[in-house]
This record gives sequence, structure tokens and C-alpha cells, in this order.
Amino acid sequence: MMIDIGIIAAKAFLVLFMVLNLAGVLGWIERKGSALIQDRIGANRASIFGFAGMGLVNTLIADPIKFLTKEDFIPPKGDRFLHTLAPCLALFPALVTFAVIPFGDVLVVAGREIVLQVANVNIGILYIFAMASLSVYGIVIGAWASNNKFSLLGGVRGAAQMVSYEIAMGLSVLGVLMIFGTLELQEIVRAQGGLLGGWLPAWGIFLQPVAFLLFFTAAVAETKRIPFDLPEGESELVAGYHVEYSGAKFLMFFTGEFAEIVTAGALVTTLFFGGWQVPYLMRDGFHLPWGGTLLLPHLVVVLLQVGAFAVKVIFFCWVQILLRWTLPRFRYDQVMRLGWKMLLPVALLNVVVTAVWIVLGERASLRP
Amino acid sequence: MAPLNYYLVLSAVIFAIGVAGVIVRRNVIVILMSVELMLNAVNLTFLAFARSFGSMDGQVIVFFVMTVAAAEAVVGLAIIIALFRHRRSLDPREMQLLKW
Amino acid sequence: MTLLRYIPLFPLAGALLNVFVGRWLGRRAAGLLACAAVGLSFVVSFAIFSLLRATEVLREPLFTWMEVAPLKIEIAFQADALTAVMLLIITGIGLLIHIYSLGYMGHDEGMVRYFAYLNLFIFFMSLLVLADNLLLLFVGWEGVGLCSYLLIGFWYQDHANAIAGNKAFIVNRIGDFGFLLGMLLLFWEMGRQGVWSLSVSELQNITHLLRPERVRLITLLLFIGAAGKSAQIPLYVWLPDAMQGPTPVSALIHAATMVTAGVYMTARLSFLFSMTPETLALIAWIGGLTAFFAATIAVAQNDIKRVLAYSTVSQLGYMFLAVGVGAFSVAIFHLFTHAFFKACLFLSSGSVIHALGGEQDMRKMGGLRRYLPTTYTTYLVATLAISGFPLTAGFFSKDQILWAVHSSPAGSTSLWTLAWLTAGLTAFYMFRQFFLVFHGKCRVDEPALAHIHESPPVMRVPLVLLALGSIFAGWLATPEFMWGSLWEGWLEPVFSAGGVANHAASEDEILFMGVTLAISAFGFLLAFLFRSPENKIAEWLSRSAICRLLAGKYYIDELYDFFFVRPFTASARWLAQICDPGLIDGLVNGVAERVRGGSLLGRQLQSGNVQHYLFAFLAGALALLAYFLGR
Amino acid sequence: MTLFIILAVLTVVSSLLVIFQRNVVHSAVALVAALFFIAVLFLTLDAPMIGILQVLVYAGAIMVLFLFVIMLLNPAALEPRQIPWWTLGSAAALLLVFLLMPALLNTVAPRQAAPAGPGFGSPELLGQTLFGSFVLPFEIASVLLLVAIIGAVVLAKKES
Repeated sequence: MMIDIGIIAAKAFLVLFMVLNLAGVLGWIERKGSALIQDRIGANRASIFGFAGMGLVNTLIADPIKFLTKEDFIPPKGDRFLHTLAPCLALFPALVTFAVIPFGDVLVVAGREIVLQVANVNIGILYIFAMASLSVYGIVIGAWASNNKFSLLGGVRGAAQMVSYEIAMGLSVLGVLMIFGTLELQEIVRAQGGLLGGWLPAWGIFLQPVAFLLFFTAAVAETKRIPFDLPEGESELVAGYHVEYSGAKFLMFFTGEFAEIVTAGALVTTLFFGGWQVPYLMRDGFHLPWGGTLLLPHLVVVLLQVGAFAVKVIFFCWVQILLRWTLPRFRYDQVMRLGWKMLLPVALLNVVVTAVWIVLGERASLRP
Repeated sequence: MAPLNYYLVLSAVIFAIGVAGVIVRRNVIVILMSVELMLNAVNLTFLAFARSFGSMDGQVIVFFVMTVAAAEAVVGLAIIIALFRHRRSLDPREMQLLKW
Repeated sequence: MTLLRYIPLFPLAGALLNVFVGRWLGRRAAGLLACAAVGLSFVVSFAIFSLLRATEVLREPLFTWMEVAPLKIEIAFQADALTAVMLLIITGIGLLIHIYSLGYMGHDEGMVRYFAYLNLFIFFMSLLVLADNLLLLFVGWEGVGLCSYLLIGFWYQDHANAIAGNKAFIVNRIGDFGFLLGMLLLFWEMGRQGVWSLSVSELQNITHLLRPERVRLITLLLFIGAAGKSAQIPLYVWLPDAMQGPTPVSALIHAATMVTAGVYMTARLSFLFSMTPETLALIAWIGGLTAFFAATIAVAQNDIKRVLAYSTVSQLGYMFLAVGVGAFSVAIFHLFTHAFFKACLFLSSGSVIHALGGEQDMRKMGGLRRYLPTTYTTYLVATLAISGFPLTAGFFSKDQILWAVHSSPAGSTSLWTLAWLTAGLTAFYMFRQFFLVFHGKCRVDEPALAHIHESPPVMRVPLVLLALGSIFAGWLATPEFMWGSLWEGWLEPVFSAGGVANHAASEDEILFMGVTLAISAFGFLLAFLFRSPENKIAEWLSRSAICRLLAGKYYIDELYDFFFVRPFTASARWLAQICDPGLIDGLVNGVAERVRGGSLLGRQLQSGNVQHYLFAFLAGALALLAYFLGR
Repeated sequence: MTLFIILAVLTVVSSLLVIFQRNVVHSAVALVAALFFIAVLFLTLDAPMIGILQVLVYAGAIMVLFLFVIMLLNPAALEPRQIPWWTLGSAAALLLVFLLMPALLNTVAPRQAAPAGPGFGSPELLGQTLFGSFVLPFEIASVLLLVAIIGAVVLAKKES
């Protein structure tokens, strides 16, 4: 009993640790990546005894220290309580969503099967959506509590944008859920272990390409980053909803944003790119479609899977950062039009087409 | 799991709070929120009975209540927006033209 | 054979076409269309007349109008000899008058409307005579009343015309009310005997079911209707005023056809009227008195059309006199001949009026013989006919009436004397008019004299045809000593129920003829002597009290005005100005005021505030909860 | 049992905050909290699906809409508080609880706390029930939502 609780605590700690660190690293990647794109050097000033570490020091050590020691400013006519609550509300959903994301298959240690997932909930995907929907509150409440017209505008924009894109996101996932027939994320990942036509991994991307495009777009919009950064939009709203935030609270918003990027990447990986699945890797090793077999010890297999998951997540985080520094910002009406008039109808159509496909497939399989 | 009666009492308390909110508050948005509170109290009752009877019907009803609540909130808020545009106020006492 | 339906159909179609597309057709085409419609009807009528055998009754149901358990009323037409004769009169005379109107109304703005009304009138009239049941007959009855109203007030821009139209309509309504009551009473009585029907042919066979005193009442009520439509005492007052309409209308409606509806109806229901000697006696007396009084009034009139109007009333009195003594076929015969010569007289007078540019006062005519030769001739023929000149139509029919009055068991010497005197008066006033208009010195105004002209052929041809009819129509029924009567044989089966077939010796008949001729000749002589307005005796007479009384039409209109119209309008005014605002409105307003008072208290509860309502709602819920849980 | 008491207290407190906070946004936040706790209460009643939907629909959509409208209209003044009216309303609500209490406490459930059947409250069973005996209401609900969407658009649209 104690061991069970200990295992769960360990898993939770591991996941949180990894996510937060990844978020931190992403800050570095963002700086360096943008510098790369804009043909400049990027963060390189902070150094420990002359060691600048390509800016890693800057990001991982100097920034937190700077943030934590700055004045915690609360607008005099703002709402003290809500102003403090808002960053927590922003960070909290981003972190708890990881509870149901599987980062590996079953690890067997000393006869004890440990599922590499903090909590195996039978409605995992809904849980993620529920938590993701809560992330609006951080923005809205923070924006309102700042008693600043720019932040209020940002908050209103954020609320509208996130509610809108949540719908498109949910509907796009519906197609995936219909294909795999479950709400459990671990099950979804396992279902992607099969092969299509004997050689193509049965990943969601191949089964639901339209859904992937929709989902990824909506997920980027949910993170409120360029090209969907209307709630902050520095050239329009100074810094939008967090214009009155500084110090530790700003750090929480900041971390929340990067945690969301990680969440988005993890979700895309889980739903469309096989999660922890490595092509042709079974529980006992590789079984290549053209006949080769390479048996591997259990621990190696598990490590490979966890590693594959990490690589995929980081890849999609990188893609998002690339997008952020490549694309220009939409106009607000364009954002709304894209959400309601493009993504939503296409997602609905996708659901209908998928349903027809499934029904026809069932008919076909029923035929002797 | 706590006995059914406890859930019923809790539900009644929440419902009464919602009723009080609808009656005493002078802001239509809060009134609408109090209505949501009442709906949730009822939902709690439904689920408690569903659990107690071991029937899914109660859960399905809650599903429908949520649907109706969503529709109600949407239309209610739209009405509030339209009203606010004309009256510049959210006080229900300002919205008493429908008399005599 | 399904020909009957076409008789009313053509005029109806003509009327509708003229109403809806007449304006587009233009006046001339509209008139020709109307004439064509009536012409076709006439052709069909003639076909039926010639195809119909004496004892035959054609029946042609179209569709069921209403059906209530035992009662089934059909739109159905029927035709027997009586109907056929009436149809010939209506469509034949109607056709001639239509043609005449082409000329007479040729320059009128409302010609399209005029012909639409005229066709509508023919439709309703033919519906009336063709009707198989009393209800359908009533539809036609009301319809001709309507058309009469429309046509009398045709020139409605003149207030007097509109008033005359109203008068005709209202007086007709009084009669119609009687007719309706009689019809309903008959219906009810029959229903009590278990026969729910209004069909004439069915009623005919079951009259024995009725109690005599009921029949008396029914026939009395029906006669009120007939008196209204056919202008008998006391409801004759509308007819002279009806001369306000265009002259062809006067000819068509107020001489030849519509006013005969009452006579037709009594003839159609002769089986009922024959059952009550009392009603018949009343009819006879009213007819006789009407004939005499109208004739006396006609003596002193100076308006050319008014004289003819009173003469119409007088002649209608003759017809009712014949009805009253049970001589239905004789009445119809007089109706038939009268249609010719009265239409001829009216149209001829129309021709005169037309020639003089609208002048109707005979004192401003005179010596027109030179200017209007054709009209003069036709007028003379018709005047001779109406006066009973030997071998003309009026001679035979009037003679038969007088003979019937004398010979019928229902008749009496006093009635005969009345009719006899009327014959003399008729000759007098007709020739008085004739001399005033066509002989003597020309008193026409200068401007009118300049435009004086004979009517165009389209008007003259109908006149000539009618004049011929005025002579030869009577030859259908001659006394026994000549070549006998085709007519009796033709119509007798229809009236077999109550006909009088009392043929006395022909010597008696010749004697009576002579006596009648004598008084007519006396009337003529008197008229000839007084032919000049400058005659001393005539002048003295015209200033006498009796003559003023006659010229004032016995002041009947004033009497009616005093006894009926004024009290009625006064009471209506009292109701409208005192009773309605005070009592009715007072009651309604009072109730409303009390309710309002109560509501003023009650509405305080309605604050408009949702939260107050909700609190009340909660309080109620709490009360219920406390009651049910505390029980 | 302990869990229930904790949740019940939290729910009641946040519900009370909803009506006692004079600031609309505070009320809304308190309501979000209350709804969240109620969602957890749903979980204790073996209704995970409904609980998650509660968060998704109420907290994630409806309340965001409320906040959105509040910010859109941004009512400046705090609402006035009239003590007599507040006393009256609160007394009535208290009376309601007081009247209902004995009846609720005496209610006897037929199968008191029967162990939930296998799959009770699972999405599969909920789906089967929803598309089985409740399919007609389900379709009607979709029409209702459509009507609500159109109604809201028509109402909130500025007259042009």
C-alpha cells in the first residue's frame, strides 16, 4: 500500500520535474531559436565564472533569480486576492493535465507492474479537456484583477478566443476517439502500436490527418502564442492580460505558457504520433515487417519507449517555437473567423466522414 | 460513501442559497448565477438518487439539465447584453417595464 | 334536356364580364355584350317555349344548396307554361330594352356599369321565375330589388335619385319582410306536418295538410310581399319615385318585368291563394282600389313619366283584381299585354325625353307630332292599347278582367264598377297626355327646340316592334265569339287548382264589351275636349280643390312621412342620442369603470420586479410545503 | 465520509460567497469554485463522466461566458445592499431548508448505498442509456441548443 502510494508520488514528481524543466529549457530554445532565425546571437551575457553556456545559464539560473527577487507589484486599485490567485490558476491546469498522459508502457520491476502514467483514468481525454478549459480563468481573472484597460481587453479577447478554439479542438479529437473507440489515453497509445497494411505504423496522423491539422492549429491557439497571441499582443495591448504582473507571478504565467506548449506537444504526440510507441518495437524487441527480429531486454524496451516519447514531445515543442517566430499575428476578426467558420465546420465534416467510414468499415468486416 | 440523506440535505442547502441569491441580489448576472447554483443542487440530488437506485437514468437527466442550463445561460446572457445596451444597468429593478 | 340553366347563366356571365373587364372592353362593346347575353337567353327561352307541352313541367336540379337532416334545398330550376310565358316577357322585352338602351345611354359615362346592372337584373328576374323552391325564388326576389335600387339611383350624383333609390329599396324591404315571414310560416307549418320542403311542386300536392286559418295568414303575409314588389296600396309609393332612373330602366323594371314579380308569385302559388276566399277578396279590393286611385292621381300629373308610373300602378291593380277574383290566367294575360304596351309607352316617352334633351314636363311639350313621327305612331298605338281600343292587346285583356270580375263568384258589382270607372279614367289620362305631348301648340323651350330630333334606328326599331306587340299580343286570347282563346288552353293546367272557368253566354260578353268601350270612349272624348291647356273649363278644374288633391297624390307621401317616417326617425334619434350613450354606453362604461377601479388596487401587486414575483412564488411554495409536510 | 464533509463545507462556503460577495467577479469566481467542488461530489457518487462534464461545461464554458459578459459590460458600481430585503430573502431561504430538512433526513433509500454495478457511471453505459431509451430527448436537446445559439445571436447582435 505504502509502496503504491510511493510509486504514484514518484511518478507525479518525475512528471512534474520533467515538465517544469522542459518548460525552462524551452525558454532557452526560444531565445536561441529566435536568435538563429533572426540571424543574431541571443542570450549570452549572464555567466557563472565566465561560463555562459550558450545562454543556458541565463535561462535556467539567472532568470529565476531575477524574477524571484523583483518587486511583486499589485496595482493599487486592483484586486489583491484575485491578482494573486490568477497566476496559480494559469499554471495549475497546465501541470495537472500531465497526470493522464502516458509516457511509457508497463514497467515490470520485481514482479510489480508499474504503468508509466500518473493516473489511468478511463475518461482521460475528457479530463484533459476539462483541465485545459480551466486555464482560461488565469487569464480572465488576472486581466480583470489588474484594473487596467489593456489587460482587461486582453482578458476579454483571451476568453473569447480560448472558448472558441476549445470547441474546434474537442470536435477534432472526436474523430480520433471514434477511430480508437476509447477515452483512455493509454489505450489510444496502445492502439497505435499496430501496423497499417503490414508496414505503416497505425498512428493517428495516418488515420486522421485532417483531425491532426485541426487539433494542432487549435492547440497552438490555446497556448495564446503567435500567430494567436491576441490576448497579449505587445504592439496592440502592451502585454495584454499580464501587463500588470511582475516578479514571481509573472514567472508563473511564463512557466504556465511553456508548460502549455509541452502539454500541446505531448497531446499531439499521444493522439497522433503513437505516444511512446516506437515503430516495430514490441514488448520483447523489434519485429520488422520485412522479417528481421531484434529481441531486447524489458528495461531497454521501456527506456526506448520513454525516450521516443520525450523526443517526439520535444520535436513538437520545437515546431511550435518555430511557428511562433515564423508567422505574423492574425487580426482579431481573422482569428474568430478561422475558429468558427473554418475549423469548426471542417471538424464537424471530419466527424461525419469518420462516422460514415467506420460504419462502412463495419459493414465490410461483417461480410464473410 | 456518505448516506443518501446527507447528499439530499446538502443539495437542499445549496438550493436554498441559490434561491436566496435570486431573491436578494440586485444584479441580473448574479441572479443568473444563482439559478445555476440551484440547477446544480438539483443535479446533485439526481446523482445521489441515481447512485442509490443504481440506475443510469439519473445521470442522463443530469446530462440534459446541463444542456438546458447551457442554453439558458447563453440566452440569458444575450438578453442581459441587449438589456444593458438599452438601460445601462444590470439592476433588475430597472427592468420593470412589463407592468400595468 | 338541360337548357334551363343557360337562361340565367348568360346574363350572369354578361354582368360579370362587364363588371370585371367592361372598362377594358369599352362602352360600345360592353353594350353589345350585354345585348348578346340577353339575346342568347331569349333564344333559349323561345326554344323552351316551343318545346314545352302544355301539361309538362321541366325540372332541372343543379346542385344541393343546403342539406339539414330532413331538409334538402336544391338550386333547381323548373319550367311550366307560366314560367315559359314569363321568360319570354323577361328576355324578349328585356332584349328590346337592351337594344333601345344602346341608343338611349350611348353617351352616358356609366354605360358599362349600366349594362352590368341591366344584365344582372335579367339574371335575377329569370332566377325568380325559374326557381323551383321558394327560397331560390326569394333570392331572385331580393336580387331584383337590389338591381332596382342600383338602377333607380344610377345617376347617384344627384341626391334626389339616391333618395328615390333608397325609398324603393326600403319600401320593398317592408314587402319582402312580409314575404319572408309568410314563407317561413309556410315552411314551419309544413314542417309540423312532417314535410320539410319549400319546393313549389312538392307543396302543391300537400296543401291539404294546412289548417285554413294558417293558410289565411300565410297568404296574407305573402300578399304583403307581392304588394310591395308590385306596388299596391299601401306600398305603391316607391314606384312613381322610381322614375328617377334612366327611362329604359323604368320601362324594363317598373313596367314590364320587376313589378310583375308580385303577380307572378301569387299566380305561382295560386294553389295556396285559391284556398282562402278571404285573402282573395282582400286582394281583389286592394287591386281594384289601387287601380282606381292610381288612375285618379294620374289624371292630374304633369310629368310625362309620372303619368305612366301611376298608370302602371293602376294596371297592376287590374292584375291583382283579376287574381282576387280567381282569374289567374287572365291576370297573367294582362301582365303579358301590359308588358308590351307599357314598355312601348315608356320607351316612346324616353324617345320624347331624349329628343327634348331631358325635359319631362308635359306643359313644356306639345305639337311634337311633326318632329317625332315614328315615336308619335308608336305612342298612339300603345295609348290605344292601354285605353282598350277594339282589337288591340289592352282591349282583350282588360275586357277579360272586367268580364271575370263580373262573372266570377268572387266578384261583385261594386268591384266591377270600380274597374269600369278606371277604364274610363285610363282612356282620359292617357289621351290627355297624348294630346299634351304631341298635339296643340309647341311649348318647347327655345334651346331644346333647336336640338329636337327623331331617335336613331337602334331606338326606333324596338319601339316599332313593341307597338306591333301592343296590337297583336292580345289576339292570343279573344272572346268566345271571335276565335276563342289559345291562352286559356295554354295556361289552364297550371291553375287547374283554382281556375274559374265560368264562361257565360257570348251575348253577355258582347254587352259588357260595349259598356266598357263606351266609358273608354267617354274618357277619350273628355280628353279631346280638354286637350288644350287654355281650355276654360280645364283651367277652372285644374284650380279646383279636388284637382290639387289629385296633383298632390292625395298627399299619401306626406301622410306616410308624418305617420311612419318621422316617428321612426325620431325614435331612432332618441335611441341613438339618448338611449345608446346614456343607457347602453353607460352600462358598458360603468362596468369598465368598476373593473378599472378594482384593477387600480390589484395592479399595485404587479410591480414589474421579477424578484418580488419570485418572493411571492417562494412564499406560496413554502406555504404548500408547510401544509403538506405538517399534515 | 470525511471527504464528503470536507467537500460539503467547501461547497456551502463557496456557494454562500456567491451571494454574499458584492463584487460580481468575486461571485463568479466563488461560483466556479462551488461548481468545481460539486463536480468532485459527483465523482464521489460514481459519476466520473458527469463530474468531468460538469467541469468542462460549467466551469469551462458557461462560467467563462459569464466572466466574458461581466467584462464586456464592466459594470462599474457595486450593487447596493438593502438590509430589510436581504433579511426577508435570507429568512425565506432558511425557512425552506428548515421545512425540507426533516423530510430529507427521513427519506429511506430503497437500496441504501448499494455497491455500484460494474461500469456504473462509465462513458459506455452513459452512452448506451443516452442513445437507447433517451434518444428522443437527446435529439430534442440538440434542437434546443440550436435554438439557443440562434436566439443568442439574434438577441446580442447590434441592430444595424
